[in-house]
Amino acid sequence: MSILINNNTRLLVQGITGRDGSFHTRQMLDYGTNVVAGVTPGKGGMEVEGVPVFNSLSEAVKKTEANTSVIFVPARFSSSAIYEAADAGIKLIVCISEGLPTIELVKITAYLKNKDCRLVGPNSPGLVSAGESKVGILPGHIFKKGKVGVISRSGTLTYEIVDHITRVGLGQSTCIGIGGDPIIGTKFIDCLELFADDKDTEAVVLVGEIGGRDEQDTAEYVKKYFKKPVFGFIVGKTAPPEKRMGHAGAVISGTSGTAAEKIKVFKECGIKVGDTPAEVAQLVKEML
Amino acid sequence: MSILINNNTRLLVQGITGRDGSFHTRQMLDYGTNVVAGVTPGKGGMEVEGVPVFNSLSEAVKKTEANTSVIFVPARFSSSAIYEAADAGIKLIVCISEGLPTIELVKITAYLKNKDCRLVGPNSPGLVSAGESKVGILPGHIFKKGKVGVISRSGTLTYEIVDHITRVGLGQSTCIGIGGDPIIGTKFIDCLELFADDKDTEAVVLVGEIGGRDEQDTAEYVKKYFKKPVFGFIVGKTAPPEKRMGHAGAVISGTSGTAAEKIKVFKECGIKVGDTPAEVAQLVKEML
Amino acid sequence: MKVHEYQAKEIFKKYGIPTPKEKMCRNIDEVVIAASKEIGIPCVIKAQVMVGGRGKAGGIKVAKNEKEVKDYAEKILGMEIKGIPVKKVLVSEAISIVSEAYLGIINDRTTKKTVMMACKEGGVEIEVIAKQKPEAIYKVYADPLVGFMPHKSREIGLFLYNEPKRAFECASITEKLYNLFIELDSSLAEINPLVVDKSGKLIALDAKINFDDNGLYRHPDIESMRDRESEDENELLAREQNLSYVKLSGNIGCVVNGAGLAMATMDLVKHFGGEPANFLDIGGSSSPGKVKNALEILLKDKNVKVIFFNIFGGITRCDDVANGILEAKKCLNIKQPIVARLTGTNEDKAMEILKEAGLIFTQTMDQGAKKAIELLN
Amino acid sequence: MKVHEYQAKEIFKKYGIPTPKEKMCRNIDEVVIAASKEIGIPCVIKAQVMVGGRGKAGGIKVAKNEKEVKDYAEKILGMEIKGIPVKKVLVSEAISIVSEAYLGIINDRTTKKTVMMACKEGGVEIEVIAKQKPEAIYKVYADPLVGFMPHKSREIGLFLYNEPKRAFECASITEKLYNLFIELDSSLAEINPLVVDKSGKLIALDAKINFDDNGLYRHPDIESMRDRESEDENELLAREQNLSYVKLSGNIGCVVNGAGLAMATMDLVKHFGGEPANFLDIGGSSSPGKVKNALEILLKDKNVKVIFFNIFGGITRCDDVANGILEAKKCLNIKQPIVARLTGTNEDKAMEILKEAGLIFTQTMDQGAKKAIELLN
Repeated sequence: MSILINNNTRLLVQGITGRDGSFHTRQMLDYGTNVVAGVTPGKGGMEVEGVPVFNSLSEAVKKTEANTSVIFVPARFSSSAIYEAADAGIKLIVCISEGLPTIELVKITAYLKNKDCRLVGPNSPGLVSAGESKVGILPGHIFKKGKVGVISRSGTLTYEIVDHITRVGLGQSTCIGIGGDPIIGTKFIDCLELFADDKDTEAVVLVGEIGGRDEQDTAEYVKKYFKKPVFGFIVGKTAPPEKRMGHAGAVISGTSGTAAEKIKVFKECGIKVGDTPAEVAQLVKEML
Repeated sequence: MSILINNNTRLLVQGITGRDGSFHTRQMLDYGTNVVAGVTPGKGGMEVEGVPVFNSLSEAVKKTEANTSVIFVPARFSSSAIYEAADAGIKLIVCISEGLPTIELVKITAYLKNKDCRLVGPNSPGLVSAGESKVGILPGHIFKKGKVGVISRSGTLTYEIVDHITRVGLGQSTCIGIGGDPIIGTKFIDCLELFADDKDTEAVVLVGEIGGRDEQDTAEYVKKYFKKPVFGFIVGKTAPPEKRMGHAGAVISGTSGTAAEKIKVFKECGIKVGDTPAEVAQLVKEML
Repeated sequence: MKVHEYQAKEIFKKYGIPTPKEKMCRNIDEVVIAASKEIGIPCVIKAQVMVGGRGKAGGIKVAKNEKEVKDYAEKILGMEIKGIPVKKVLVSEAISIVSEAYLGIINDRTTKKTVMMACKEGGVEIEVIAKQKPEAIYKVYADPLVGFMPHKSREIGLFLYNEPKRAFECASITEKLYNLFIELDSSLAEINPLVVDKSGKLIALDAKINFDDNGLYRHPDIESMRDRESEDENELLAREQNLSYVKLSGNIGCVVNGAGLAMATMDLVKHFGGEPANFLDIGGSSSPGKVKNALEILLKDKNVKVIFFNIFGGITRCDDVANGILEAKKCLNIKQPIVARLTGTNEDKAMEILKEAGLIFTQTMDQGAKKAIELLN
Repeated sequence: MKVHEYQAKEIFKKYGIPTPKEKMCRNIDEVVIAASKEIGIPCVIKAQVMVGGRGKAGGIKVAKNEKEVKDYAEKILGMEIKGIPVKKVLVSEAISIVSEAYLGIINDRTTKKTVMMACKEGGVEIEVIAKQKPEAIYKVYADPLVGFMPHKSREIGLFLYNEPKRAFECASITEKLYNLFIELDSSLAEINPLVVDKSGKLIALDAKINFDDNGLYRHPDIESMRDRESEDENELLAREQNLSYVKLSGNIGCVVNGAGLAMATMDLVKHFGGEPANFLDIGGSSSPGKVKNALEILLKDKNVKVIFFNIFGGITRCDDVANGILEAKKCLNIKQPIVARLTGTNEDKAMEILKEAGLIFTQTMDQGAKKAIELLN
């Protein structure tokens, strides 16, 4: 089993004709993802990597029964791409694009509140249910089917962690890059709720970073409600305050949102924290 | 029994210190309505007709457990008054004010959609559950407790109809002025749904007018679902097309929304239509 | 509130919606100069009146040479359409039309949402199509939180046109039409027809914008576009005094509080064989002054032979109205008989006032209407 | 993006939020003229630097006479606050403060809503209060459909002030602050303190506005307020090339793809006893040119003794990076040793390229970090 995506995922690629869109369509197809449609307004009728392209989501969904979409369009068109997907009845929208103004996410959150539709991202590398489906840009070859769930605010760091988990001989159930922006559609806790019910997930690794208090809230949640073992890794220990470290969400405000604070709360709530990616994988291996 | 308001109604008057607000507070108190609070920002601490005035709805609701509000503030502050009432947890908002731009109602509709809150109006004369509670500006003395429900798009015409019903020896369960604007919170059908479940209502009188197709839709609904006898009266038979007859909603567009069309559909759907207010009351009397 | 086609097109231009080269003219000389110097011949001369069916009435003509320009200008500027004299014409570039479509937006009463409507048949009245083949109208609803989103505009474009390029050109027009509609508190904004010309370009050949009267207070610039000449003087006057008046063709003047009751009063007069002279709603909380103003407007209609007051007092206090009648009778020197039916708040006081002044009053509106008709003879 | 207090106050003024009489000055002469001619003495001289704690650092002084004006101007314009030289001061009207409050607005990460925060204690850092007594902060959330409604603004006003008049004055400021926040894609807009002066008037004594970098593309006017002098030149240069760079104090230059991995790399260098020289994220889909640009920026920091590439290729193709390194090595004449750890998409090709060029590469980031530290000696 797995969460969010699996063999029943019928993926639609928004912005399929762009450089990234077409490249990753190929990569996802190679991984075995069922990519059923692409959309680029004005390019309807084309094919990209054998996938039919439509002018609109509503047409594409009607004709292909796509249930999940991944967004590769430039930031300034991304909010509108999210609304289009939600309106077309897509159940899971994965927004890879980064650079959306935060206020757009406030609006999107309000808009999606009453729709049966989940957003992952923006600024997410996507997600992988090992051996079943890959949506986004994570490199498929580092995954191995297994029992560790991974939730991460970052992209390449996730690959690093996943790679270590695989190298120590374990595998992943589902790995989700929730995105590095201050406001994101799906947060750590949302994923944990799903992992709680997933029989194949026996442990979860949380990859957090400086900024905000999502990790702290998550730790409290883990302590109170989550029964499976949880491991943590927090980056930005050497980051100076008030500086945005790449991700829009990775800023220490005054003295709050530091790595030290997050690591402290993790530990207090029973989450085992590794000092390096390699160490995290080791900790998981020792437990399972 | 009755619908929407009754002995448990705890009324709050928005704009209580104004000319109309204070006058009708007196009138409502005299009718026996339980007016528990008034709000006029900046006038908190005052009393009007013995009713305590607060600066904000949230404070007033907290202190008085008001569950219904009636709005007497000028049009340009009315949308904001509606939002404030909804945010404060008011369950029934009756907007007497007229002159709200239609686009505001589009927004208000979207805002209230996910709240447990009903709006009657705007541009409504209010409602009366005979012998129990009166909210709004309808003159109380014309009502008599009885078994006829009245739903009307207009104000004084409603009094006229009610007066006739009373004079033929019948009485009213609840009378609702739904308002004369193109977009209103509660429509004919919404009221019929409530009357259907009200044991004390044995017949319903619909008072409609030119403009829109709410009467036509209602007639179809009555034919399909509504089991109690329904009577109708439509005004504007002599109104010229394309002219707004006072009410923002009373305009015949091209050839649609005419009184003739509405009367025709009423009759086709089994609604007995009177030619004059007196005749409507006679028709009801003959049936009951 | 309505505006002329040429005014709607000015707004279109401001919002970037493509329109033909055009010039509004008030007399024949202006038309001849505009046609020969600015617009070019052939050109189209279009009567500027705010009623439908201009074309059928002969108010739109294509002039192929200078003589025709002059002839048509003269003819159209001299005509009346549905009783309204044509005082302005629009001289418009002649467009070779490849296809016509309809694009319009309203706030829909039933769904309580803003809805954009598109139809592949242009130039036809949308209400007619709505009745005859509603399935030909493609509707897309806006969400007030996010407006009319790009994909919805594209949906409209792709419904009307097969070529993506044209569809997206249309989407851009759709978006502008939505913005205009919302920002200006419009109640109808319509491009009918939206045409494709020979070069493949989309152009709004005609334009119609109505405004929500309730929203005008926040748009003084729109209010200032009001063509007072083309509106009934008395209706304007009434509005300025917060009264609502519409002239009809009968001879029984009606003064009523409340729009519904005012319509019911008109209908009742007709029902008993009379002819109402007007719709007149004096509204709530009437003061004696307001009643006087109402009568002043009413009496500008020389057809009025009898005046029928029908008041059911809720907010309105009957004694205020009675006092207003007396005052007006004095100041305005009213010769016509007045029948008063005042009931509701303070009706007893009112009755006394009327009785003292020797005025006719009745208990019910049926009696009042009948009495008024009786007094005609 | 941050702006100075004087810039934030200009924006406040545009939105009608009351501020003291003030003038920004760049040198002592300007200060003396401003104080004596425009603002009046006593006045307040405030260092314009974009860091907190100006007051404690001596960057804010009340000058009671002309001599003090000159003395303080000289002193403040010569000082550094947290390493940042003061190049501008604000000469501000001296206000007699009756009470101080806090008013601020952000997009809250937890609730995903825009939230207005008010606190009866002004002049204190809100993060400090949030930690020590969160109950002292009154929060009101906006709804994106309808904005910050008047009753919510009044709620804030009534929380801060007992007198309705003052409360509604505050409500009006609150509304303006919200509009500014939304319209300008702000990430923080703060009045701290909001003061009541002797005459009972509310005044924004200090102003702070941060902008959402992701929203700047739609606000060229805000972008043009950027004080390039007060930002790190290399960070600016990096941003212009779509790179993300932050200078640190160490000597191991890090070039990484992805912000999370870049932070992890810094932390790892530190973990193994080294000192990272920087944060540098070259982002996804890197071309060889981008790698070259990154190195160019990195090498402007003369502390850098070793360069550590840590790339995990997803979108980024490792061969692109390898080619970029070779190209840069040639063009920029790089003397420092380079340790490359490239894994993921096209890692085999990358390995070959590096091998051919004789560069040091490692399998894991642990090895890479250790190797880089080793090469320091």
